Amino acid sequence: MFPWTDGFHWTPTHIIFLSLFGAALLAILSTAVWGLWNTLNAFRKHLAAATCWRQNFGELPATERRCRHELAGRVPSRLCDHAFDCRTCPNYEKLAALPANAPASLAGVSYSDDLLYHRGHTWVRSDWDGTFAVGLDPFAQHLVGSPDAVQLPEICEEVESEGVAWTMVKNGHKIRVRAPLAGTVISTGGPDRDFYLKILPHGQPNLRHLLKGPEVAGWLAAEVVRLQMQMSNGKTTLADGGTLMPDLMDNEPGADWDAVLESTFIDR
Amino acid sequence: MKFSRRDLLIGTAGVTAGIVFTPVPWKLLGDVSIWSQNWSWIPQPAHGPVETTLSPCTLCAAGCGMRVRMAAGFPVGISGVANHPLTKGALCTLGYAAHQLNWHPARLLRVRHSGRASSWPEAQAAFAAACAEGPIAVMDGRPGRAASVALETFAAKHNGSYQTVPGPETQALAPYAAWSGVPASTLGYDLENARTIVSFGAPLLDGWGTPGRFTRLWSARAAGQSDPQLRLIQIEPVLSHTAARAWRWLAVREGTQGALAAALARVLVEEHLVKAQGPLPEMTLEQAAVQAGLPIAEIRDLAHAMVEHGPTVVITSDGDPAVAALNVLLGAVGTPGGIILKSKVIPRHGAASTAPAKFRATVIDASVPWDLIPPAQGEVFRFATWDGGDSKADWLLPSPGFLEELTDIPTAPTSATETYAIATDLLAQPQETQTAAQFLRKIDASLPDVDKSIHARCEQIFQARLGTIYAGQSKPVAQFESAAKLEEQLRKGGVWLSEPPRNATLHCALKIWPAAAATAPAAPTDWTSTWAPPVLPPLAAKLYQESTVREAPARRLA
Amino acid sequence: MSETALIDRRWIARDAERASTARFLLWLFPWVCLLLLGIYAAGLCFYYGLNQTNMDNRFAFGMWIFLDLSIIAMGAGAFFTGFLVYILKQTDLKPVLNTAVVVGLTCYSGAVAVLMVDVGQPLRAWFTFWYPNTHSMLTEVTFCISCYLLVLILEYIPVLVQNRQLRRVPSFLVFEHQAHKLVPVLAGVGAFLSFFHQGSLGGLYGVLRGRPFAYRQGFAIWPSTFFLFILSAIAVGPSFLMLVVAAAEKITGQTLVDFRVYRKLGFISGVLLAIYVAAKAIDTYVWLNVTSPRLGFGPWDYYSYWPFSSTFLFAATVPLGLLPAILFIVPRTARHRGLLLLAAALTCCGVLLNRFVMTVQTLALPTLPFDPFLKYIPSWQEVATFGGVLAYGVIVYSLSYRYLPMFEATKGEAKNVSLD
Amino acid sequence: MSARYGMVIDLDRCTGCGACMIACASENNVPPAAPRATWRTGITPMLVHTLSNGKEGVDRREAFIPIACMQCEHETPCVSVCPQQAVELDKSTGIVMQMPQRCLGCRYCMTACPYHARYFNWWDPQWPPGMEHSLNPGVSVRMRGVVEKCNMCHARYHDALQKAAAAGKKKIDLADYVPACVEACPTGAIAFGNLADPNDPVTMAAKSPDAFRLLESIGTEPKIHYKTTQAWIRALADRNSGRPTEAQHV
Repeated sequence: MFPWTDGFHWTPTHIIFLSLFGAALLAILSTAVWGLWNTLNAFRKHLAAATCWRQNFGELPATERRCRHELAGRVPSRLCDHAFDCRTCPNYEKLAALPANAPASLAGVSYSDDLLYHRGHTWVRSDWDGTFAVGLDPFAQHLVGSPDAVQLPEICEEVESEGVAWTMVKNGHKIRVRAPLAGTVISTGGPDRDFYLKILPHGQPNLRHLLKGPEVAGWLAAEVVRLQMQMSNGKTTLADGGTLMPDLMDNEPGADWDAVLESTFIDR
Repeated sequence: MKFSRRDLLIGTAGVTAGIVFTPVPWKLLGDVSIWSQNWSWIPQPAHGPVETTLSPCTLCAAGCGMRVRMAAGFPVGISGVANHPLTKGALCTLGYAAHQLNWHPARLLRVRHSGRASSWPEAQAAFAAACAEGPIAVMDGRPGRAASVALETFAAKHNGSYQTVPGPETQALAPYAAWSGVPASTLGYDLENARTIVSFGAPLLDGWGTPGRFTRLWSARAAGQSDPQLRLIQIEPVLSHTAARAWRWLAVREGTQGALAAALARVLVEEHLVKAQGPLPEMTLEQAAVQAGLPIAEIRDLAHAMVEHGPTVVITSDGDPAVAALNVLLGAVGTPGGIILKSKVIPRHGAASTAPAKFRATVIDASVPWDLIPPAQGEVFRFATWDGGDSKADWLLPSPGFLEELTDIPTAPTSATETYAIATDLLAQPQETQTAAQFLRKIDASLPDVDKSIHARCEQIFQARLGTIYAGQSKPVAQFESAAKLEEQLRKGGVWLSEPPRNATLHCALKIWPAAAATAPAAPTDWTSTWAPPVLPPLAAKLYQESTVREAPARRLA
Repeated sequence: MSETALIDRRWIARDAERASTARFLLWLFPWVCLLLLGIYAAGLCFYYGLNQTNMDNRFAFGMWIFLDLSIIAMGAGAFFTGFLVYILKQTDLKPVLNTAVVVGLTCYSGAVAVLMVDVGQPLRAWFTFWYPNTHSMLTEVTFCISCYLLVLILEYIPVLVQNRQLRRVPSFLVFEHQAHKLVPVLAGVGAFLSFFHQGSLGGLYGVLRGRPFAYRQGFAIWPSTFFLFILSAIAVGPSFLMLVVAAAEKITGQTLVDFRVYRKLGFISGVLLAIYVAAKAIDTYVWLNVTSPRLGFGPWDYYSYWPFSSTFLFAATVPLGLLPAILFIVPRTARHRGLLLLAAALTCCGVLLNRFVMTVQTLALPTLPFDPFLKYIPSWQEVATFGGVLAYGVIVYSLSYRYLPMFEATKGEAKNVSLD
Repeated sequence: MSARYGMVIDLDRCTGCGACMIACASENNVPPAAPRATWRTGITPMLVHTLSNGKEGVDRREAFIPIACMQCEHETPCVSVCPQQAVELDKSTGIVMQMPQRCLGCRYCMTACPYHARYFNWWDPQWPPGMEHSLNPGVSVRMRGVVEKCNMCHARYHDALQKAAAAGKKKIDLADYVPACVEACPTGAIAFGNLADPNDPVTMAAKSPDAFRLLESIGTEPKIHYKTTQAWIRALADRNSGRPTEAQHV
């Protein structure tokens, strides 16, 4: 069949056989290579985080995919089908114009109207110098308390929207915090400062996907309910009086923290 | 820089992928398969030039002509010698693997005393002591060899007895020897001139006599023809290979061959199918037929078939005189196509030595079949090349193996002419071994040396000026200028064939019909019965284990 | 919960209901034992050689080849479901696609593993790629099986990286995303290879001129068995898939797929089976009356040896061929889950019987006029090696079921999200 | 012109002695039987089968038939099935050659062979210690796990070729090339010759009305011919179907 075999000569059978299997093998290998190449490319073009996020979003249960407008009480029930990326949502304008009806009780979790909130429990603050400060929201702070270790990105490192902004370790649990926006890290803070990262985005960022105002109230209220559900699964109760206990992870070590952290930081 | 687990994983994956593009895995793949072609535990044949030598086979008395291919000093292949006057290029079945026998696992290479390892000096000392104390018996399985002279001389000198153990073919001729008064060793079958051969269980196509002689004859004159020139009638209880190929097969009841012979004799005489008038067996035809389990018509038919296509000769597998007498009746003794007398150029020493009743020790030569159970009394010194198992001897003494010993081959038992051949020691005799003759010469240095005896025999052939030497091409003895030249030819694998004796007559007369021998040895029935060594070459398993053409031998080591 | 159970839980999809770690380990234990026994038996065959088997010069192919042919036919569900979903757009079969991939992968890789034990010199197996003989059906089989195994691995990787922990590695997830786009291509190539492969397995015996019991005439270089094997494989593939899913449902006590999927699989099986039985009948008729007599063999003599009487022929055609086909197609019977599963089991038995007849009976029958009829009983090493493959299949499927999204139902309701 | 070596085996002359089997095994360095080997796992490139007329008692007739590779000329079953070209039909001799070094031991060729003339090395080839000195230097020993068969004593063909080349001749002298079984047969039942030569006695014998081939109807043109004058053997051989016979495999 091949020229290195004794007494070799070409026949039509050889040609048909070789071309058929050559084609099949080529198809298989090029598929594999194409897949790998695209994967590499996605990383190179900083599309990987978005892709991963979309993949993960697809796996979220319905309760965790509620539209911000539902949370804000603008519509009775609506599931997000744009991976929480309202920048590409065609219905955003129309829905955002509706009157909001946010719940009042937030179980002692405060939020600021000046900040923008990400579903991964980070806030974003627009600073005077064009940079954006990013920090952990009070809900997450209640949960984590003071982390055992924090690994922040290096200065000048690029973070991607929905990519990993920084990681924390608490009681052996590794927590990956999603970045609310893309850009270059120009300064790092930490649990002891009022921010974790300062990010300089490339150009004027569109931050429509971040929650604000009544949406945050609705969202946090839903999150508290979710947390309560998850904690009660583990036969623990939150502190009565409706206020979220601080340092929950330290105080309730028996809870299913894997599940809670996954839901909280949308990191499945 | 810190290495995380992730870096390690990526690195490993990268290296794995990278290795595929290096020659390493491919070279390894090739090397591994080349290794599978050269496994060190697979024996590799020696390399070297192959030389071809001629030699007679020494495994049994037939002395077939062998073409031995030697490489690196060892025999690597055996085939027949196409123009050999006796064997016509054929050997017995197992002879084609005879060159493997020297490495048979049962090969004896150590002196054993009562089952324990011993040494030659101890055996020597024990034997010397025995010689000093009493008479010695010496047993020889293949009398008439140069070595036999030494054995016989020793026995004579030491007030002992020289006993021979005849093979089945010699035994089958014993009745005629007894009736005619000539030694059985000088009798033979004139098969070439016979036209009907009635075999009473003799494995004629299965290694009987000198195998090639009869198989070639049968093949040329008898095979497959409905009315062959040579009619082979096989009388045997089972459908043996010979029976399967015979012109006719008569299934006689086991152990009633004598009765059938008696019935045949009655028909032959009563229906005047033969000239002879008697003697007649006591048994009537009816009685005999009932005993043999055959219809009378069939016996009568057989008797007619025996005589209608003469000359006819009856061959028995054992020396049952009741069957042998048929030949006398048929007039097949001393006539062409029957049992004839051979020349006697090489004289045999007188075998009759006075035998004392008791022996202090018995020496058994390696030529004695392993089946022979040594005498219970006295100390037994048994020489053997292979341990046939279940040894009854006190001393088991290793003998040289196949082609490791200088020996001569006197006339084969069934041969029609006197023959002589010399097998030289193509392989060096192992130091651990001694022949019986060598052993005895250490006690008595005056015993004749084998080498010298062979010289003497060649001289006798040269002096007789009879016959022809066949070695490549034939050359009458009369044309040799010296005995040394003649010996040289014989030592190169030639064979001497004598001429029929002039004016020799052989006459047998029976007064009464002989009774069946009471102690007639059981006829050999196994396909290995004509194979002399106590072991089979390992390749023999092809016949009975790896195929079904033969049954597993019952009594021998595989 | 113990530490192990906690770690175990971390690898299971968050909202999936799975048996406790202890129960799962208890379930795995006998299979792991069987697998270890199989590995030991295979090791004996590698170390001492194939004398450990009861195969011989006359039964040169034994139980392994019979079961290889069988499990590869059963594994046909993989390529055929892929073909139906991606090429013929039968998207309602999607819920069983992952199961099909895992079943196919275990069947094919198991068959390759057994083949490696089955050959006398596995170290030289790659010679087939270096000195291939294009006229040999076995070359075709080797090329197809290795290429298709590649395809199955490529199809399995996207399923694998959907594991809860593995998907945390961004590159895996991105690769899965990319691979998903290519699955139709793979399904196409896989279908081509696998059609060819099933066919050449049929051709393996069909070309044996020296074995008139197996020899068939055919089209171009392919004997009729080439096409019959393809047909029977795609007929039995969905049936076997159905049985696997039903077994998974029974063992886990969960409803994993909608009954409509069963019916659809059954219907496909039934139609193909009906076509197969018809084709097989014609083929047998031609063989008995033309092919075999032309080779000098009186065809009915093949059936004169116990236990290979003509009831085998009948059994393969009617109770194990026509009957399940009817059960699958007639709506009244197809409504019953029990009857559907019975039909699937009968179909599998029918194909098993067919493969048995083609491999074992062919070799048992005499060819030379003085040949005896031969018997062969596999040695424990042969049985154990195969048992190992079976255990391997069960273990891989169990692990896949536990840690990977095998059925869309277990993924929660997140189904119709547009990802781009 | 290329040769077509073949044989005509006279079944009337075959005594079933097995000398051909022993000579073949010795010439080709076939190992002795492994302890557990049977007639179904042994290696007998030349194998004598027992034929019978199926009757018992005094009416029983037996004959013997040596079976070696038939060297099929047309659509050689083993050549076409070997996945890696370890078997090929030598165009210059007509001999089907087996290359054990390339064989992977899949045994597909064995299932393909209607004559069961192919043998698998189920065991490592082993001889008693020292017996490797008695191996034929012209033939290498096959390793475990590969298939082997009769190659008409190719080493002897090779020697004959070398001899012819040394004498400046292109064609070998057929007297120099005699396979071991042919040489060993004590009744000369096996005749070996060049079937492509119309004047070769073997070619003529193959054309005699008494001559036949086994499973001729399969159409593989085997180059081993048989002949017999005995009607029952001929009738048995011509019966190509797989009817029950009483062949002796006891």
